[in-house]
Amino acid sequence: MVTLLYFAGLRESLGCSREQVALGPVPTSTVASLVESLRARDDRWNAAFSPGKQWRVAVNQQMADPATPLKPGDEVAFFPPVTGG
Amino acid sequence: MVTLLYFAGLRESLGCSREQVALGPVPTSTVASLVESLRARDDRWNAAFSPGKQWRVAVNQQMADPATPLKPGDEVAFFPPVTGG
Amino acid sequence: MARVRVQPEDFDVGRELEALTRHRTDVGGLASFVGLVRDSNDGYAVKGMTLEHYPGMTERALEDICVQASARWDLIDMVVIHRVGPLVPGDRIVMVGVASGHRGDAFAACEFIMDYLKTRAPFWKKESTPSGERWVEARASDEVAERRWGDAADGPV
Amino acid sequence: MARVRVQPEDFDVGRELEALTRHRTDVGGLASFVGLVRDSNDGYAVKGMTLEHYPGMTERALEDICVQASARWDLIDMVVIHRVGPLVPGDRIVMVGVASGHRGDAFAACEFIMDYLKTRAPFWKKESTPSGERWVEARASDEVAERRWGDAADGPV
Repeated sequence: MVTLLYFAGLRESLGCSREQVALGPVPTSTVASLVESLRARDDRWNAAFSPGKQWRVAVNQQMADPATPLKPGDEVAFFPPVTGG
Repeated sequence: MVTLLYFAGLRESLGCSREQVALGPVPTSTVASLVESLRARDDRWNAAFSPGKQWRVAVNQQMADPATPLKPGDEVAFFPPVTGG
Repeated sequence: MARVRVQPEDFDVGRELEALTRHRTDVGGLASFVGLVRDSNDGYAVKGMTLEHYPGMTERALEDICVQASARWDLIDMVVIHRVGPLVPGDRIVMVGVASGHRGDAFAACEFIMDYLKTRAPFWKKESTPSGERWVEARASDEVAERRWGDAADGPV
Repeated sequence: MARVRVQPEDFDVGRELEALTRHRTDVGGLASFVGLVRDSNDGYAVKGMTLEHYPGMTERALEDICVQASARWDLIDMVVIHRVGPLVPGDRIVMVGVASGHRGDAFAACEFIMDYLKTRAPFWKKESTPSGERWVEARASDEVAERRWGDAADGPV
């Protein structure tokens, strides 16, 4: 299992702030394969993570990218580009 | 007459902070001609304004240079490069 | 060395800066920046905003930015404070203070920390405007400002 | 618009910065710099220093620098305070604060004012060291810092 977190506009459009999901076969699990499984849920999820959308990902609270590998217990956060400061 | 002011290390090495001097023929008076007359005073004045010395000049409280013209009533200040801040 | 805080409360800029130099005689320059809520943005009137963040990662990201600044410049101490929650125009949002032996290092590190914070620290602003609420969009100019510091080789943003 | 002061007394950095933004909601960024007396300089131990200046010209030069900054960047308000007289290590010497709608303008103008002040405002430091007093010499690096802002076409320095 991995913990998924969603923030800001992405949280609002998905209607979800936190969930736990099972990973696919561990050797092939990456952020990209996780996102693919999320997009398969329904049109809303598909649209939120479509290639035209700007989203960012952090794994265990470090900025990551689609190629970042995942393992059970990881905390994966998805969010829009940041706008602090 | 013009008022001459000296600051910081230059004031100390000349032993003078303020004096009044007569200008030369007005149409030809510049900072350069004034400095020439000061250098003619004695060795100390000659050395203080020698070409190897770093000095700055302000005329009427504005940064100036050797070519700046002078007229009666001007306030001319000589000092080392500034070191504030 | 760095002091990083994320909090809903306002902060006292003078006191925070004072803390960077108190009982020290090796600080030659103290550069700081305070960011405030403006009453307009992108042509919208702004009545207020709410700052959301990612607890845990936020502090970690700010600390990481300070570590990177310390590796690039000769710094003595620094502070980064960022508010979260509801704010109104005129409120302080963020402050960065950097103490160094020399002014060039203090200025550069302060601006670097702000530029990195703008593109790497997980905060999001939702503005309240006369026509409703809207999430503020990231600015391309902030990415440009961050890139001028060169590659930090610590992953994408 | 600019507030320029030359004084023997210390100043309250927090209060001065606060004054730049009080009752305003158009300031997005407030950049500041505080310069302090260090306990060493050029390898000498410094026990104290005395700041001499050229009364009248000093204020005029600082005001002129602020006018130049206002012409280059979009600024809302600024303050420049410089102390004169005897100071000891740890004492504040100078502060510059610049309020603007945007952080880039505030940072640039603040650094510009400091760089110009260092080469154009008539202040001179005499340091007290274990081997006696000495006039601080101007640094070539300050001239370099000033020149990167390009020609202001306002005469030599």
